[in-house]
Amino acid sequence: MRLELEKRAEHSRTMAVLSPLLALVLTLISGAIMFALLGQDPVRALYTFFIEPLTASWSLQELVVKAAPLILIAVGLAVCYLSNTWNIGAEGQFTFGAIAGSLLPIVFPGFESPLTLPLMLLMGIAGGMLWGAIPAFLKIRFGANEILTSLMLVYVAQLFLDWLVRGPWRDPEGFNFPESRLFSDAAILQPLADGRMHVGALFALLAVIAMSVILMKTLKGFEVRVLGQAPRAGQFAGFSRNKMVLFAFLLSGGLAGLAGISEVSGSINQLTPVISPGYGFTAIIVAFLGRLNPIGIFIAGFLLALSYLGGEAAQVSLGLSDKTTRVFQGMLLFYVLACDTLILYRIRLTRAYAPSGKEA
Amino acid sequence: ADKLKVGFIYVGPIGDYGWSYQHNQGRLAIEAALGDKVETVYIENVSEGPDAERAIERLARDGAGLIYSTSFGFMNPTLKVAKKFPNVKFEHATGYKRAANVSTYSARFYEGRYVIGQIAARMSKTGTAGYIGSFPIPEVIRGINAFMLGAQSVDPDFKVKIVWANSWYDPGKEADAAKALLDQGVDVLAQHTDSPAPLQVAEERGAIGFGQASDMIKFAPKGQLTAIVDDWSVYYVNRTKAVLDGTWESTDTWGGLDAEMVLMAPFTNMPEDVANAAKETVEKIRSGKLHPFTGPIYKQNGELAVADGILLDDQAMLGMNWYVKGIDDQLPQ
Amino acid sequence: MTQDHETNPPPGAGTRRSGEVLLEARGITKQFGDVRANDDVSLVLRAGEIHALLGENGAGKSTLVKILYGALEPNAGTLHWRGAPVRISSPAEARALGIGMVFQHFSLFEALTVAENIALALPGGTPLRDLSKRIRSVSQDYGLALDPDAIVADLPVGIRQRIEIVRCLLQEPKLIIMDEPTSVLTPQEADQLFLTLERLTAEGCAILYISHRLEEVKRICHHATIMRHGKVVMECDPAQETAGSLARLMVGSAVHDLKRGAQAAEGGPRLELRGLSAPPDGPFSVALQDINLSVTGGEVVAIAGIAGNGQGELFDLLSGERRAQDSGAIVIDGTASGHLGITLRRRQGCGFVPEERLGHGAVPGLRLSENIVLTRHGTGDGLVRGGMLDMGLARRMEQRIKSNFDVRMSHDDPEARALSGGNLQKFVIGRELDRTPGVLVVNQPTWGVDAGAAALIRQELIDLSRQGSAVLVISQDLDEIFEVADRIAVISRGHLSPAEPAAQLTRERIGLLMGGLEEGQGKAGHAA
Amino acid sequence: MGGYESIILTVITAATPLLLAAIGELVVERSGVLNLGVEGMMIVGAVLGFAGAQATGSAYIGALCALGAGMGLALLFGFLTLHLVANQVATGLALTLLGLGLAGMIGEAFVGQPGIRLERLHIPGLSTLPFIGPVLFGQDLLVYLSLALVAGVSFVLFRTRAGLIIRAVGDNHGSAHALGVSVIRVRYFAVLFGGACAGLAGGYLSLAYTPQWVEGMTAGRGWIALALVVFSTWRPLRLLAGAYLFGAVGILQFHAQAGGVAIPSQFLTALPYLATIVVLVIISRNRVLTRINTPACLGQPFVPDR
Ligand SMILES: Nc1ncnc2c1ncn2[C@@H]1O[C@H](COP(=O)(O)OP(=O)(O)OP(=O)(O)O)[C@@H](O)[C@H]1O
Ligand SMILES: Nc1ncnc2c1ncn2[C@@H]1O[C@H](COP(=O)(O)OP(=O)(O)OP(=O)(O)O)[C@@H](O)[C@H]1O
Ligand SMILES: [Mg+2]
Ligand SMILES: [Mg+2]
Repeated sequence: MRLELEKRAEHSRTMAVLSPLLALVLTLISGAIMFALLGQDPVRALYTFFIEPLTASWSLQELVVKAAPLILIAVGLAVCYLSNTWNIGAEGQFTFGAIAGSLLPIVFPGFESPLTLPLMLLMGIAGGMLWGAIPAFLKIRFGANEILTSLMLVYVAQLFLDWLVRGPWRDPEGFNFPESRLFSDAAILQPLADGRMHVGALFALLAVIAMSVILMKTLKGFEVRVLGQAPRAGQFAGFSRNKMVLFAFLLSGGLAGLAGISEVSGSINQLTPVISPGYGFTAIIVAFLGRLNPIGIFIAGFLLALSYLGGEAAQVSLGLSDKTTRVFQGMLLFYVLACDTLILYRIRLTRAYAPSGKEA
Repeated sequence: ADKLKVGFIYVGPIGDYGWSYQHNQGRLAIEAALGDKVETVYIENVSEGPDAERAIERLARDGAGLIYSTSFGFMNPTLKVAKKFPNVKFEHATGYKRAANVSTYSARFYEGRYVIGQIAARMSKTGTAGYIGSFPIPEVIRGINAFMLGAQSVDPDFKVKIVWANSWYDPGKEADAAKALLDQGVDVLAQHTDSPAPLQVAEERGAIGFGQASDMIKFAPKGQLTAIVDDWSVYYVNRTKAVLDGTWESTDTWGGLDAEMVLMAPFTNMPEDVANAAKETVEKIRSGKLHPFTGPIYKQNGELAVADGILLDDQAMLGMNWYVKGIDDQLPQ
Repeated sequence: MTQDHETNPPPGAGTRRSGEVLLEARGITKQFGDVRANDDVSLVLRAGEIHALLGENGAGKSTLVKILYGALEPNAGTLHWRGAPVRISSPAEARALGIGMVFQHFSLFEALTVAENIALALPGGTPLRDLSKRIRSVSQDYGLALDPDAIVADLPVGIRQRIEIVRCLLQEPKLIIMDEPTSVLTPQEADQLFLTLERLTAEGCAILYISHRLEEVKRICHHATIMRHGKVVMECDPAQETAGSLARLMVGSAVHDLKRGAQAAEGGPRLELRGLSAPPDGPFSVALQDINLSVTGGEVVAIAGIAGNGQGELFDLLSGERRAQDSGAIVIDGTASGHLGITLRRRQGCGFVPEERLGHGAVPGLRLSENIVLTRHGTGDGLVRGGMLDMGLARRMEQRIKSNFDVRMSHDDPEARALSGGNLQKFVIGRELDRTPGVLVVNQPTWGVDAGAAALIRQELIDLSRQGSAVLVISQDLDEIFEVADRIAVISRGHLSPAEPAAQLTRERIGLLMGGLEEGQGKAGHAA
Repeated sequence: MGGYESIILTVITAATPLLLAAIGELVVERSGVLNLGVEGMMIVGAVLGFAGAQATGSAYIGALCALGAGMGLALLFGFLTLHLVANQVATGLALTLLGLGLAGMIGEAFVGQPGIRLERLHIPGLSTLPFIGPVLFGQDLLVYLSLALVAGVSFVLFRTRAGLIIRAVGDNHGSAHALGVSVIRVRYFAVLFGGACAGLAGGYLSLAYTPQWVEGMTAGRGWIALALVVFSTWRPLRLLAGAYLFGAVGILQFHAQAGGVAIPSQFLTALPYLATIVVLVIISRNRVLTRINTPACLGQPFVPDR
């Protein structure tokens, strides 16, 4: 007996729907086993992970807060990956967007007007775009591999932020602690409800809708898919590879920058040395988990956010360690990826071929 | 149900053997001291960014009556959550913002650093120490100044070379920094980063150094002279008792050697007279006879920072961002 | 060349069913999902015999030979080598028995050298340096000269075919399987190959030969097995058949001859090249030297030439995928267009069909309707309005093309990769013809396409020209060129000979032109 | 010890884990597989290396455990990406997540324990020579191994049949399959080799660089190793240069700080990253070389016809 894959002639639409469900079931089973081995009641543990965060308004809002930047960034990254452009530096673009957007409320704290927020958001987008444009430029002009340059620029952006908040942008009333001044109300994205959910979540929603339309319905989206799947055919269609690299980096950088300034303005209300729990990297996982499809990313973003919230709940109410969460997340991802195989392949166990004899 | 739930938020993993590890030791001390009157819970590896507020709120919502948020970066999130939960008591480490239900606490580690500065000056043959900083924040700068003042009290010409690792703990980087310093001719290492790596380097190279956060003698049996130990257990047990007794009030605690929030590990690997001098200094600080930041103290550029005979006040110490004379590093302004 | 082929009698003709039976396949069955690619196929291969395997596209030929070579596993059936049952479960085992194979789609590694490519198919143990020597001598010996140190990416298609063949020869095989080896060769190269085959059979080697070119099968093969829908339908001696009868056997019905019709009344020139030159655009590409050509409405002009002599570069410049340096070097309907991109040229009424169907002419993972958008988004067909796609329209166009050009598919609007090669080619050409382009440039219109489909495509090209369009066909297949072209030019190392009326040209003269006869005449010489 | 020789020693130490992890990944990528899980394999290697040494008292056995740990995770990666043709990028990221979690779990027992250091091999007579003695002859086994691996990989890839097959599989898996090369088997081998190297790199951290276990002690070195592979355009000797360059810039910035260079430390810390970008840009201008060396099938799924 051995495992064999047989390629389907086309993508299976049924499996595209079924495979994530199968993955979820497998994760639940394996999770239950793991929790039982750790001496926990599996049902209670799974409930804590997956259901409890969904039972209260505050945690639902927190779910949105956590998922929004992931989705916003991942949607942009999906365009990169669909067009075969390898931006893995969204974390840097997030950071730089946050820095650029914070320029107004930190350097000109007196500038409080209805224009403050829109300007901040625009500058955040511009900052992310600028940081994304660097690897794009290096790739177009010199052929430098964008995986490497965009990754290296993450560290550079983080160190730059670090220098700013410990140096020139330090809060003058902050006893020289590494933090900027708090933003004034005019510079803060307002909450949407009684919890922490703020207007930034709407950006994520808008981005998902906009990207769905762009990718499915417009020529630009078509261009993205063509250049990603068959660059030579893209050239034949009259699309430019270089322009696409720039477009993808500007778009994903801009969205990451928007996520950055939204987090800073909506959740943190100031610049601090650490403004992201690795959103830019987690978003890569979200993008692939959502199969580079905006709707899929929307779901994946919430799923991953749920596992973070569930992980914290499990630490508190079950005393499960933070590591359990990560192992559990890793497992979930593995199952989802493995089950996606079924979309393009049939799996069968075959007996070894017997040289003689007719049909087996 | 009348158990008090005590929550902890850690910035790192409890396995960092540094800052978060020591706070977790404090949590265990509460459990040991107060037994079944309390239940403790914690969330580790909480990023100081947007996740902090959620983690703290989670503890409050889960019925914690007392919450320790153990990193400076949790300051504003702690205050935000505290506003929403007026009946929950909050203890925030190393911050400066308080509220009716938010206390702040920190430890006067600089007292220990004054002591090790003296030891360094007495033990160094080259008259130069190396100092590995994490980030140039007031806490670390205060430590460097205290170290230098201690050293200058022994040898007015003592030098210190400073490198910044730009990380709280990355053993590899800390080791590299330590090696670079030793290669530049220092023979004593002090560190304000969390891992035992620099000490291990010192041990291997036959140099000496000081442990950080906990007693690291196991990592450098011949190289560690002493260590500045963060000990939160006394404070934690007291404050938790206060909540149980109903006597808790919002305060600002900044305890040092006398409050036993800062401990010195045994003085080893040094001549008896050096050890005795060190013990004497510890005793003087503990009894209040000696204050490390007593004037006259001059800034790098020669400007008088603290007049003769004056004790630098806590407010000025809290936001310290200048070096004392004799340090030739430059701070980002 | 080492031999003068005038003095050799033409090989082939006559049955020689006498040699030792080398390989026998009995009852081979292979199922791919729902497709039964081979259904109870039996075959006997004898030493000293060139055995043709014929069948239309998708008949199951490649599948069968891959099974013989151990690259695929049959679901049922047995193989016998010199009378003894064998199991061939990997190509290595096949090679150990003495079976060599030249693949239909090359199995070469672009980043590796010729010697490394060959070493991979030989058993280990030979140092690369010794191998290089052997490659040099064997390839000289058979008239298939190769530089062992060249990197494959630098080499044109014809040379790549040589590598495959030399790789096979070096294994000193007793049975050689060749899957459509001549589809990329010039007549001269093909003749050279036939000499090689003749020599091999004389040495006692067996050859299993797959080709869609029935004339050459008639010429060189001693025996033929014909497959249809996965089954063997007939065995015969090809010398006794006509090309027409062979085609009928394969398809199961008659293949019609082309209707040329009269050339339309002479229109003005619609596509003109005036001194078009271009430096190589990469280290592995050919420079184009001062190319002049004019195609008028109503005629089909063909460019013949050995693969890798600048056809791809010329196509890219004609289509606008690469811009010309001098905008006046390409004139379309009187407008200087060298500086225009492909979309603008399409808007001028041009249509283009590249050589590579999957990945260049079409995107494998996209549906046919989406592949229509690929070339028609900017042509004012209403597919794009305000940046939005009208997929409903695209689907209607797909239906139209499907029925007009007999594109066969298992269900509606499939992904391009699900189409067989021949059907995809019909689609790709139909997509352009559907617009009735004023100028159509087609590179290798029927590469690897079976006789029935090829006839259909060629007829469409002629018909388009007769409606007043200018049609430029780039092809390596001389049969095809003589079937469709009114005038013929030959490209050789980036030079183009003047186009001459087809009726005035002989195959021999074209062969000489391909070899570089008129290159650079009256112009600056070129570096070799 | 004199100034320069100990600086060189420090650079070697800093570069070795990068080199070990990267040389393994280089082979993996040459075979056409992109495994972004290096960080995860490294950290599990670090913790199990440490555990193995603690349990047996031998750093060498620890190193073997580290190697095995890396291979274990690599096997998981291989099953998903080779057998089930899961997306390699996503699987690699998931592997990192899993590795960090597993390592933390396993490591809980070892926090605060001093480790067992891999001994320096002192070759009598040679290692006491001035300057070159300690640099050339006073290193630990893994340093020599890392250098031997570079030489070995370089030799195997470009001078042997096995290497030819690996490169062929990375260049065109379809052709390789048609010639009867078992693409999946070759890739499993490469992936396992990469895992072994990443595990060893982690082991080097917890057994030689800083003999201790601290959670998260790899601190992003796996990512740097991945970047170095791209930087090297998949060529072992360039990889060696890249790893040492990166190590050197990282060490020299500390010397610059200690020497009193008045540049904010953040900028000095950013130097290695900026230097990598600059050198990459310079290298990339020769596109032909890059093209020939880039494995054409990198990251692409492969399912054999059967
Ligand atoms: N790997 C595969 N999976 C599924 N179906 C396949 C596969 N390979 C071939 N087929 C199918 O098997 C049938 C026979 O294909 P095969 O390639 O053997 O035809 P052929 O006679 O060589 O055609 P051509 O003349 O175009 O080379 C075709 O219908 C094809 O669709
Ligand atoms: N690897 C594969 N997996 C699944 N299906 C395949 C595969 N290869 C080929 N096919 C199927 O084979 C058919 C096309 O086969 P192929 O491209 O070999 O053409 P063909 O049938 O030989 O005819 P043509 O000469 O026109 O190319 C399609 O129906 C396709 O679904
Ligand atoms: Mg075929
Ligand atoms: Mg075919």
